[in-house]
Amino acid sequence: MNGKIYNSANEALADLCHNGMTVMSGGFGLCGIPENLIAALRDSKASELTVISNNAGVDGFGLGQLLETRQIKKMISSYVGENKEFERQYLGGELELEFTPQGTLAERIRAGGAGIPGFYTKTGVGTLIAEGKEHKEFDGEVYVLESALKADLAIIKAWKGDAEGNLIFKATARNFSPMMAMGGTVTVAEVDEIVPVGSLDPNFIHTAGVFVQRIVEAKCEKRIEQLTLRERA
Amino acid sequence: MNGKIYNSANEALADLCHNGMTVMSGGFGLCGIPENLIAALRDSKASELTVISNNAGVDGFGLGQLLETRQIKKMISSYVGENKEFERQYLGGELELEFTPQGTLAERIRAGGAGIPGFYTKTGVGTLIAEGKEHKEFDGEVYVLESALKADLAIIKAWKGDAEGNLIFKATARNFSPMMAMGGTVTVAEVDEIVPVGSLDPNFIHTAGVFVQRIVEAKCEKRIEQLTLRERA
Amino acid sequence: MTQDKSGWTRSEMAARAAQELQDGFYVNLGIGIPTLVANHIPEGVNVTLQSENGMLGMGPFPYEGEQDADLINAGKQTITTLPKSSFFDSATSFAMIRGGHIDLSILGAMEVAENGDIANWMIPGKMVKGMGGAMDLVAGVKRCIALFDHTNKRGESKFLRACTLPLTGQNCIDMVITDLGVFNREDNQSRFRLTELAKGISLDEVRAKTEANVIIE
Amino acid sequence: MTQDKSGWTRSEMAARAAQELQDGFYVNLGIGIPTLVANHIPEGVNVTLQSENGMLGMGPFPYEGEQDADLINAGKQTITTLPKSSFFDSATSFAMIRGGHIDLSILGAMEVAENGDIANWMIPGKMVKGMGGAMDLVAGVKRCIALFDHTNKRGESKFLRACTLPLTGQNCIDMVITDLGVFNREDNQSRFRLTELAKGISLDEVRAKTEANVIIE
Repeated sequence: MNGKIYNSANEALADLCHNGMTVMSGGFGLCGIPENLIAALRDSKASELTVISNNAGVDGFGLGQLLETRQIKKMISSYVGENKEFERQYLGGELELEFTPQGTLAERIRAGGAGIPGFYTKTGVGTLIAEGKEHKEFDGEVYVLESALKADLAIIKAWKGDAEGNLIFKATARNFSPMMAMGGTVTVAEVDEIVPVGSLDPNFIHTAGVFVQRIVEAKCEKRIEQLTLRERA
Repeated sequence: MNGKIYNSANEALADLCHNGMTVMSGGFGLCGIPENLIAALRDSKASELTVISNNAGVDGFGLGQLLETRQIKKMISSYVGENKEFERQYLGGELELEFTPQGTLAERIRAGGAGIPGFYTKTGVGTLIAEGKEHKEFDGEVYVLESALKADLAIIKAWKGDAEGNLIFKATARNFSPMMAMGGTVTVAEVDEIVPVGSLDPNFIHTAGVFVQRIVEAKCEKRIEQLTLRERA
Repeated sequence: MTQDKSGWTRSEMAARAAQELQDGFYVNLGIGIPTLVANHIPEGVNVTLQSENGMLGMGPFPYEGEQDADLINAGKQTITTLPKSSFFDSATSFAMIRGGHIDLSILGAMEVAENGDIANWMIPGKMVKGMGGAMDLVAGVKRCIALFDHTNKRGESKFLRACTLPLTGQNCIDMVITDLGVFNREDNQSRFRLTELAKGISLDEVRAKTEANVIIE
Repeated sequence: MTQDKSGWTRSEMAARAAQELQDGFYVNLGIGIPTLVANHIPEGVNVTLQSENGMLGMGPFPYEGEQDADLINAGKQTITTLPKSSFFDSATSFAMIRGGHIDLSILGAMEVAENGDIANWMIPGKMVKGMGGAMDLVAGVKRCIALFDHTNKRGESKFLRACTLPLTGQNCIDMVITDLGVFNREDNQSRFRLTELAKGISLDEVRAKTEANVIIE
């Protein structure tokens, strides 16, 4: 049984992309981004996208590819500092940007997947981020109401996965992907390796198959942004 | 280095128990309950306890032990059907009870540990559970505001743990314990086995040491409530 | 099996409910009759059973000697894993349920009303055991089927104009299966309609035993 | 190291901040000068470094050839694990931060105000890179130390009566360490007080370069 397995990233996204859709894309910086699915999204030519991703890639790589092709209308992110094309489009008024603090972003995505339309947090109280939002006092402290984020499509990168959609992640490449798997109406995962059903220990599956609709094995370049090394003694 | 390791359950709780405190206790039914820490809490004679636990144990076992000694003033649970002593005390007006739906209970505990004082859910809207609580509409649907739960002490049961407090759980014995580890001001874990620091794979630690202040290795009886077997062909 | 009375047996009700399972479905089965649905999953239909205490891919009961106290279902029964199984914590389990990731919930009921309300957790004046995960399930799962005996021991309808017992959830039941037949509705604004009669049951009997204003024709 | 000017160097500021680390602390270090604090952790003090992208127990930079693109810190630098390390997702990471489980955050600042406000993420009119996890950190971590050069390039105080830049957080800084000295306060209702002078710095110099109304005596 092939289950949820697709043969290529392009095939996995073929019937899922349309103009104006909202897409969640996993990764922190370039770590754990779904490289092949981003390229497939570029190939789909779907435009006017709202993209929810902690960062916006770098010039020409990761989500930077979708910026070059002008497929992105709006980004919801916590940090976009690594990208000149982003800056150009944003300052030129061609790109909308909604900043959300990194923890609030993670929690909003989880909330979207968990049936929680809103939650209160102290993060951002008294800052620009909280302006115009509802505030409420709990035990004498003021909190701000943040809303859930959902997406038509979530594209994520995992380490290993099986035909049931069960996934495990490696090291810090996990980051936002488990929440995005929950927050996407359809979630497509690319993995370093597809393994037989039953070979992942059920105690240690990070994302259960119920959250993943499609899976594809694909080779990643895994570019390093800041190579920092220690001197050998 | 002994790190967070204590020699016995009684020693681990020695200076933590006081009358009127709130305690979270892990487990679903009798599965994954911190048997030895419950017994140590009984031995501490701390009374007027508010206990947050999905269930209330059975007569004479698990939290049933604290009911027999009348140490519990109030339970916050989703299901208490397995306990005659509970029924007697509750119907006699000796015990307070706050029912909260199981999913809401899990989320309230997680919220308490995650700095989220309140969140909205559809669960319970239009029922007794939602009476007197704030309601709010999101996208045309009505949700009810539920508040976070926190505790002075969380006692949980894990499978393996190390001196840093890193924990892994086995099968369905995990249930509420990871959230309770987050929700307790002090969290004490009893484990089947203490393993050397570094022997747990960092990719597959269920509860990170930051959430666990004390750990003790202790033997559990692990009583089965409903032994259900399949006939051999 | 003796057929000394008309209408479906509990096992037949479960078998009928099992026909609602579709390939690829993630399903949560309540305690009692709904548990029996697992015995009737149609050949070739791949269904993954969720247990709200923290498991997907619930397997059958263990053979004697293979039971594990750390591996139980939401009914506290000993169970086993399957190759596809995964374990998770209760918050994640209910994120699945409340986030609409579970396709179908089949659960028992004390009362169901014509507007889709369900009551199945509390009888005022009696000791209350608690709602467990039922309120989360009916509020969150995509489609909910209530499976119950059409009448109580006194012969009174349990499919009512309005629930008399405290609700478990509002307007959340999409299909009703009783010993008398199947009642379906297109969406949660529509009326229930009798779509199938149990063996040996007449339309008149259903009419006589149903208080709810449903379409029986 | 040349000592051609008075006041602490960046490394000395980091070393001073490191004295605030206590045995058993879980600590989040911001990008920039705060990262240097890791080089000065006192002997015998066991500190666990959290990286908000999903790791506890951050180890040193890798040796050449041992770098792993899947293992980076919040500054996107390649790092390594320690025996005690654990990985987790971003929601869990910020549950630690926002839930008050991290003992100490040391972070850079563009401006800090006498009431504990901090601004470190945005200069209006310039391209904004984003707040990353800074707003979560200052709102959630038990104790926050701001580490920054006392004055800007034009010699103007960055420790102010009130922040002029958009805030990262309100009344959340508990201690200020600059190249001129250390400013502490007992709680978030108290005034900051100069508790330590950097080498070669006089009280008068601190007074002259500090706009904030702090106790300098």
